[in-house]
Amino acid sequence: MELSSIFDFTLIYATIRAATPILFAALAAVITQQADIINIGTEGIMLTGAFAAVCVSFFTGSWLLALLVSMVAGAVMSMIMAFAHIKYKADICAIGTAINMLALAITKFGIKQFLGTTGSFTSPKIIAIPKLHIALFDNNKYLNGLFNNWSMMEIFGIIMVFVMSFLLYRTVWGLRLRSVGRFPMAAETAGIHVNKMKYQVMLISGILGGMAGAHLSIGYSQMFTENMTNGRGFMGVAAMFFGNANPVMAWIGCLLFGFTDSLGGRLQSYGWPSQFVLMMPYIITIAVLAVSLWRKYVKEAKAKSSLVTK
Amino acid sequence: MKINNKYINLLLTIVVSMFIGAVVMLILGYNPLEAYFQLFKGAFVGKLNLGTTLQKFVPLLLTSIAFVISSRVGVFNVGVEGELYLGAMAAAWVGFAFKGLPAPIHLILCFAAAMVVGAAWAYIPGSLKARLGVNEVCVTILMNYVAKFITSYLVNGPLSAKTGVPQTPAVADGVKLTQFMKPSQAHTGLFIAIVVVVVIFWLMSRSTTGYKFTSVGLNPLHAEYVGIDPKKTMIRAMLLSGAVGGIAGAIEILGVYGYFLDNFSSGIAMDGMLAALIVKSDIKMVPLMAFFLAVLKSGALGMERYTGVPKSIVDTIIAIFIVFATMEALFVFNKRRKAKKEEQSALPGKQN
Amino acid sequence: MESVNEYIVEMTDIEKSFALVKAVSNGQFNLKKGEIHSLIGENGAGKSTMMKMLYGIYANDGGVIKIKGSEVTGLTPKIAIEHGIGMVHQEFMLVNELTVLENIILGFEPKKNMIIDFDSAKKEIQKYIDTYNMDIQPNKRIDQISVGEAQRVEIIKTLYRGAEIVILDEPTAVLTPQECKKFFEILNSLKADGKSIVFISHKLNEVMEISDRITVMRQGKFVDTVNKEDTNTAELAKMMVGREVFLNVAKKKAEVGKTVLQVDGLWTSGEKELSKIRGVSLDVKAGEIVGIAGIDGNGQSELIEAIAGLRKVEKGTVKLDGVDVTNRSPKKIREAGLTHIPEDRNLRGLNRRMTIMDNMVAVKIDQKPFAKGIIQNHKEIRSFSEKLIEKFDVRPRNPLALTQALSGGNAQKIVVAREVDADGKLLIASQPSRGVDIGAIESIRKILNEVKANGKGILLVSADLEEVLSLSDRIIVMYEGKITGMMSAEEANEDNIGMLMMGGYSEGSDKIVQAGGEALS
Amino acid sequence: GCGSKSSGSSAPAESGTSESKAPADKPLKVALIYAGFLGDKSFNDSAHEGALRAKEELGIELKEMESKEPTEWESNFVAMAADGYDLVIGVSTQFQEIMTKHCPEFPNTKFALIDGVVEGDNIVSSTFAQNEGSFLAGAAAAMFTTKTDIPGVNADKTIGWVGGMDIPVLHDFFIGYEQGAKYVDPEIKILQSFAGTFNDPLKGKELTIAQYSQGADIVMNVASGTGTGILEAAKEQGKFAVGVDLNQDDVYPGSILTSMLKRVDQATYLAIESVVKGTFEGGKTTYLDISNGGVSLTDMSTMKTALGDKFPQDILDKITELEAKVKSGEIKVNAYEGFGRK
Ligand SMILES: Nc1ncnc2c1ncn2[C@@H]1O[C@H](COP(=O)(O)OP(=O)(O)OP(=O)(O)O)[C@@H](O)[C@H]1O
Ligand SMILES: Nc1ncnc2c1ncn2[C@@H]1O[C@H](COP(=O)(O)OP(=O)(O)OP(=O)(O)O)[C@@H](O)[C@H]1O
Ligand SMILES: [Mg+2]
Ligand SMILES: [Mg+2]
Repeated sequence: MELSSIFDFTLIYATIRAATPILFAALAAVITQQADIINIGTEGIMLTGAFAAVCVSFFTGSWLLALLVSMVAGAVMSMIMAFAHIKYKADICAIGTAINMLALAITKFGIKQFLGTTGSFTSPKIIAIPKLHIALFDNNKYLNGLFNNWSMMEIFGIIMVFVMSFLLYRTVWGLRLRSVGRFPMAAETAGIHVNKMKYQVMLISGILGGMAGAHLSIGYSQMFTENMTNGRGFMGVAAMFFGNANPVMAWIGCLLFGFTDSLGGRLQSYGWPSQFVLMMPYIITIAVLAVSLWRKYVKEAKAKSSLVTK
Repeated sequence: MKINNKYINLLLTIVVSMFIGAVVMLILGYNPLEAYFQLFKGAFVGKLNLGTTLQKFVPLLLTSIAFVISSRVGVFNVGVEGELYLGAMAAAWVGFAFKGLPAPIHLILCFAAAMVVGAAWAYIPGSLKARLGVNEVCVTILMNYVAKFITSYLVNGPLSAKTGVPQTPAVADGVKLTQFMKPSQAHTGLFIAIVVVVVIFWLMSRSTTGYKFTSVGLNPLHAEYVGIDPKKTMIRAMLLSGAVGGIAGAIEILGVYGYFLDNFSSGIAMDGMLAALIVKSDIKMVPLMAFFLAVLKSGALGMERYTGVPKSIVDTIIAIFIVFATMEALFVFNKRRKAKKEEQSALPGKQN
Repeated sequence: MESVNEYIVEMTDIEKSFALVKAVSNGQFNLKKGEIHSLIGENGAGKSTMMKMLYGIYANDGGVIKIKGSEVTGLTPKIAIEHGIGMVHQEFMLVNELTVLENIILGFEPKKNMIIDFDSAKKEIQKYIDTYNMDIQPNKRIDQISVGEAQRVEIIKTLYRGAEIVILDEPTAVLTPQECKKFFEILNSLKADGKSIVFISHKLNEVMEISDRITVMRQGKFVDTVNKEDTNTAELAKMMVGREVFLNVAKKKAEVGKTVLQVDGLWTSGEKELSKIRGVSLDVKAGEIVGIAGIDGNGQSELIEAIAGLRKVEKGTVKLDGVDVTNRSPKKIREAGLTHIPEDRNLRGLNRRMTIMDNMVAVKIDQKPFAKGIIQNHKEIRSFSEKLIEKFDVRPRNPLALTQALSGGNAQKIVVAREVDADGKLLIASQPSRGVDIGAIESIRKILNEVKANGKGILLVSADLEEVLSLSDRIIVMYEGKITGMMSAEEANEDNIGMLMMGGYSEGSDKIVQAGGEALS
Repeated sequence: GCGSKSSGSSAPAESGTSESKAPADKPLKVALIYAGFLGDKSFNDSAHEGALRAKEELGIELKEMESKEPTEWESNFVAMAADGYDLVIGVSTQFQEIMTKHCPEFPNTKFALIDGVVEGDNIVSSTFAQNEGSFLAGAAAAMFTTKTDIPGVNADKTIGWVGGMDIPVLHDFFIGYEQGAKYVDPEIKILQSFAGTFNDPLKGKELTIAQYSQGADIVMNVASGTGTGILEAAKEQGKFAVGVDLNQDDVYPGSILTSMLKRVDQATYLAIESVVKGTFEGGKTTYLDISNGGVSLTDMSTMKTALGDKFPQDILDKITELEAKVKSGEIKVNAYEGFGRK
């Protein structure tokens, strides 16, 4: 086995690539979690977004319009959730799961109805979200491999991590949101409309989820396949929990997963049993989470101990 | 009074979702009356149809109960799917590897193995949560993938039947659960499931175990102070939940297939979890909701078989059904909803 | 002089029902500008509900609310705030995960573009800190500050929002005497600045000390509004409860028996540096009440938790009735004879979402006749709790009611009933009458004395010095996780105990703290 | 390419509404039960194509039932058999057990199993020599990877292979592929990955890109729905792929060297035809291999057009040669445990 061809510099960009779809889903989950809403429906929102993006891109040839429509589609799905949950007291996880089923069903229906095929759809007429190509890097193998041809969405995902951190921890809105999620009564008595905030975050979450979908279907690839999200929405929720609803930490979770996943793809080529390689990213993510919390636990216990003087 | 309301609400919700489903079908140019007739027929009329409903009901019921058990102690166990897979694999292995044992003992061994393996699997997220506070939703989502890959490895590797299909050798005939209502796949696992549910129901409402689960779930600090170990209790509930998940897997294998088939459950436990969530883990309502989902699923098959309504539309209508079924307060009239909200919001907020 | 216009708030014929209870049926309340107006009444009398209606949290079912002379309807907290009303709630409305500063500005954040302008917020807040001499640390997170500080944060929060009318719902329940004194200074300077203050309290001497006028409520109804000059504590108590109240139960000496609790050189972890217990030794004998006095947060909670098995003992031993129970499970320690009224009834004492019946039996859940094996006997549990409900006068009498629906006093009675009935060798009573009305205080004190008379040992912890003094046979003072003094009740008085609580020395104490922290016998 | 072909799939579903009290010369009623969904652009779609051809040419009445839930396969199968269909076809190895169990219960119904063998008087079976087809694909890939004058091809003697789930039949594919490649050049390195799923094109794409970054320049797709991603990776990275099951050459013209055809459509058509023509022979197993055209490679015409005169004609020649050798038995292609001629 050649380590050099496994731990190759292309692994870095591969990690980003594998992490980005999950990252968008994770951010969609982070923002609602801040208002104490577990957005299990990310999966369905993404799928709807992916479908809408492919349709619009195929019929209009405009990726920008496609991206916008996918955001709207995601928002529609999330607003159904928000409405059911906030107004009609649906259990958030139940409505989330239901939304996932609905998205699966309507996209399946839509692919037949609008695209006239079944299962999956690809066409050269699908216009992709552009990739950033810097001609200057072309001649350098490393620069080219590392930084060239990033999808706009991959860059945007990273930007979003910081935008969201800024929103949550620096702005008025973020402060209010955090109070809504942690102690709604306190927010209510400060004159904040708790439900309004909840609708707002669901809307943002839907938009992000829609973008995540568009990234899948017209960014990372140019196709739509039934259930093409394949659990990436759920992985996003897991990453959100991994990062304890903090955008940067959730991003780290996504990168960790993306890295081990990409690494696994390379290891398999050398005859490692596929199932073990494929389960590795999941196990490593759990292990890292457990170890980091264990360390925190030990640290806190030490800080509290009477036998230790500061 | 209050209980009656719950059932009436559920009924009204179903009626509304049917109405909306009908509108959708009309728009798309299908005859809703015929479709619903076939849905009904597909779920209830004839041995095959009714049998299919019952057969689908069993794993839904057990997995939703497994979810309810853990939610009693405040653990959101998304991992029932993994427990189901591994329990199924354990039952299948015992079923084919120990041929020649007396059937009753063999059967008990199959179930015991499934329960132990399911429980052991659930122990991981349970103890991580209890001891380190690792979020169980995250861990169980990830562990489901791991469980699936483990069974996939076994069924394609060491435990493969080597027939070209990814499956284990068939279990001994003695441990197969008798099928009835042939040609459907309904089987006596139904009665095992009902017994399990009754036992769990009794355990939750009439035993100190149930009391301890509830106590820890509602206020772990209080539980600790009165002498109930919250960590131990949480782990015990997860063990029980895992064991029930394992039983669900064992019943599927011994009742439906007779061998472990790779990937046999396409999200059974997710549907079970959905059933539990819709009724907010109310243990009395869970069997009803599980049955309702089973009816929908097998009715959908009928609708697909005997009407021109294509599968994708059938799926859409079922999904719309479920979306509406989740809305608890759909029929709580405006004024009462407001009162309800006020009462809820007046409780001291969640301050973790 | 009594012209209508001088009232800044008028609430007349207010009614409010919840699903099951009529919380307020005839509420009257008028507030003058620049006065401190106390609202008193038993637990569940409807005081908080009245004020929550004024603050727009609940809508009133009937009656009229006027602010500055004009009627207002459809109040929400936001509108109330705009009308200059601020409220400090009985349960603090502070978000644990946020900083003090963030909590204060929440909802009224100064901003520069989109970003919160923390600097100008800090400056603004510093103004209040200086004006009223309120000591707070804006950058700490709420879960890192003391209760007293949280209280001040709540007040600054209302001032920051521009409140002219400040409602304080039982602000002193959690304060030590020293903190309380300081708090009253703040109230007086607020009043001097022309603010109008509503003060809800159960402590009648405080009410007499601070108020201009006093309104009494009983069972949701208005009883009377009186001027402070025209009344006294006994009369107020009578108005509240509807009968005479005797708080100062005569201290009866019981026969002191063998040692039931022996703590030796105990070290245990602490939530804060100052509350870490470092080498505490004490003992409690059968038939005596040992009171622990001290300012909240000096390790009392940690000490009790360590004794009760709820916190790991890092060094030292705990013996209960001669049995070493150091670091045993809470269950085992209870089996060895511990009963325990915890300091926070909502957090530990009760499972608020379980029924009265389930709470009553919580510590005996595995015992006969309530369970055989794992099978519960609901009939026995029910009749048992009905008996206790009757004996301890818990209202409502319904064993199936959820405890979250009960008023503070009744909730506390359930805890007391359960623990006293459990019949252990030692009873730890931590803040037994916190937030409880005067009628309930009376009965709880009576019960504690009975327990002592029955030959049990009691370890009493209270932030209320008056309570410690009036109940204890022996008094231990804690400061920064160590014992600074121990004396008999006869020797103790507010002054020498108060000194020790602040970390000073007292002539009366027979134990002196050494540099290492180990108390010498 | 294939997308548009299956657009007619809604038609048969509608025709399934059984207005059954028809006269005696009613068309033959045929039901296809899938272990999965249509639209996989490979196995299932191929069977569907065969059925559509039969419908057009033989005038049958067609009903198709799709499901990904194993418990539904059985009930769908039984329901169709019980519902009076003349011929019920199980389109997957997965129906082996189900048919063994249920076919005897319906002695008057005829059954066919595609891609597996079941004994029974009323059943015909068909299996495929996917190892033989893959052998050719492996040989083609091994030759292709050294044609450095084609842009995108490097000098490394490395080729790739990406599968869906790690199940036995895929190993049968791989064994042939490996043998074919080594036959051409014993020094060749073959990268093998499984996506662990048959319906995650993005995962397939990622694995393929990983193999490209490890020196492969041509990757074989054996991944059903996941495979769409493999093909897309080839196009996007300017590298190459080999298609599977159906002719996938024109999905991305110029990126797909050839496709290994597994004539599921042919097997389906033949089964239906035998019933229509009355030649149905219960218990017979058709083994579709290179010699009867059941498996083969495409003629690479799409690639030829795309590459123009850069197209390496020697590959085609070599394939023709190898085909003959396999047919004649000169080359014996290995099979995975449980596969091969029975
Ligand atoms: N050190 C011991 N000596 C004797 N018996 C013991 C000991 N520890 C436990 N037991 C007994 O073993 C059984 C189970 O022990 P344990 O104390 O763990 O009870 P538990 O069921 O865990 O209680 P909980 O569920 O409240 O934590 C009980 O009957 C208990 O009395
Ligand atoms: N949100 C609510 N839902 C139902 N009942 C309530 C609610 N809030 C208060 N109550 C009930 O209304 C009555 C009055 O309660 P309130 O809180 O006003 O009493 P209080 O005078 O403030 O008592 P305390 O001194 O214990 O704080 C009580 O019986 C209480 O149980
Ligand atoms: Mg109150
Ligand atoms: Mg090469």
